Amino acid sequence: MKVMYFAWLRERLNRSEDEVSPPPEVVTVADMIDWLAENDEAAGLAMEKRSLIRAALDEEIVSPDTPIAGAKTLALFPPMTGG
Amino acid sequence: MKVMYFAWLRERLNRSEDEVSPPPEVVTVADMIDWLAENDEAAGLAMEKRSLIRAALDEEIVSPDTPIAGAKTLALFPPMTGG
Amino acid sequence: MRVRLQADIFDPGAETNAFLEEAHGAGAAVTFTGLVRSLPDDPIATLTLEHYPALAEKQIGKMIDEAVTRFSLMRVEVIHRYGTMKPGEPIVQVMTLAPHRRAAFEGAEFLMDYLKTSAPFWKKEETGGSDRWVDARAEDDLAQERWQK
Amino acid sequence: MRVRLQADIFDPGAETNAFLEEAHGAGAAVTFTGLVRSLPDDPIATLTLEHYPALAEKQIGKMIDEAVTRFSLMRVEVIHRYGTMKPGEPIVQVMTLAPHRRAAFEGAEFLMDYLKTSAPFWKKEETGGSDRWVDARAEDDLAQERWQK
Repeated sequence: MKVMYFAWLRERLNRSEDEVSPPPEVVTVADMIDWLAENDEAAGLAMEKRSLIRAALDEEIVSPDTPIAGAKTLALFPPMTGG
Repeated sequence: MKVMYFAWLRERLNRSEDEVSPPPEVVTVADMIDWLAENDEAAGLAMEKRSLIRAALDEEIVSPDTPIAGAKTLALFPPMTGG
Repeated sequence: MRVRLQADIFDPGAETNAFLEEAHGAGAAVTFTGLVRSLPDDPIATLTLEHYPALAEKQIGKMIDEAVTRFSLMRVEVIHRYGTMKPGEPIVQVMTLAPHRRAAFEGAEFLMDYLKTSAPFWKKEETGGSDRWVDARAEDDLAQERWQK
Repeated sequence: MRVRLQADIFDPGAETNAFLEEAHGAGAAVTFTGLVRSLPDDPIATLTLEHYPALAEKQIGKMIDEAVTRFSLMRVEVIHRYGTMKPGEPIVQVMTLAPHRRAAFEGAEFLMDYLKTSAPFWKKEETGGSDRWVDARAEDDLAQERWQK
């Protein structure tokens, strides 16, 4: 599965994406964020405030409890500031 | 005193202004409209529905109870449809 | 020049660009353009606007002062035509400039609501053979009243 | 084309004129232009917008569909830039066309409120030596929430 990062999340991780293979107990978007944070110190620090992390699954904005099964791309990013 | 007419009021009277000298008992804008209506059949018909007549005294929109003393110009017109 | 009354047609986009040239660091600009409407179920041939020039200029000037104070606008411009125009042509344009979008939107809406009910213009629609003076709409009175404090 | 995402600067007035070319007999057009702000007490050198292209196009498309249905708009266009831009330059432009003014204004405000909170763009201000990512504003969340039925 591809994980994309944007804005300050991308800057703090110093990369714009990862290719990951989470274990089967990682079921939801929230699980995935926890798993990424546990396995990478930079990710752990950057995503410490979970309330500041938004997610899109296969180009669809989703809530943290959304299951990731079958999705090809997860994007993680701060609150949007468009317009 | 000059009285100006606009829009369908001007069309129904077939003139855009009058020069008038109302008697002293004509005190307010409403009195003036009554006096004009009494002294001219076309004006009487055109201004029959008083609620459709708006007024401006010396380029200031006013209510019917405004005194006309000292004013040079009274404009009478239907509800405005600008914009 | 904050108020311009003219018979000639104007170029909506060129007016917006000229207005934006002095943007003073603002973040938001709104342009409202009113066009001569002609919908399939209510087609018109031409629209003629009669106006009372001196009063129109004065009334619109007052509305602009009120809008600038009330919404802290950085700049406002109003262009209003009179005379005869064809469907699709611009009749009126209101432009507002503000630090943030809410003020720019509200300022433009406020001005349009006031122009509809309190600027001395009268519209006459010519449809084929017959002419008719456009009635004031109760809806426009209500729209104006909502701004009254 | 209802959504245009581009790095290049655009000409606000020319876009409005192109939009108005197919006015379909409409009576009201609103153009909102968002500019790179730089106020005296908070000057910036440049603004950079990062975005997620595929999601941005999809999200804005959805917002437009919703606005068209909700306000019975005749036409909508959204232009949104990304990349680095200077103070005074346009960032975003929303254009709406409707039979009457209320719908054109509300449609444009609705779209701007949604773009602020739900379009995947992230703003970074460069002020002299230092950079800072612009925080999402609670005010923008509230502005968006007022449209929720």
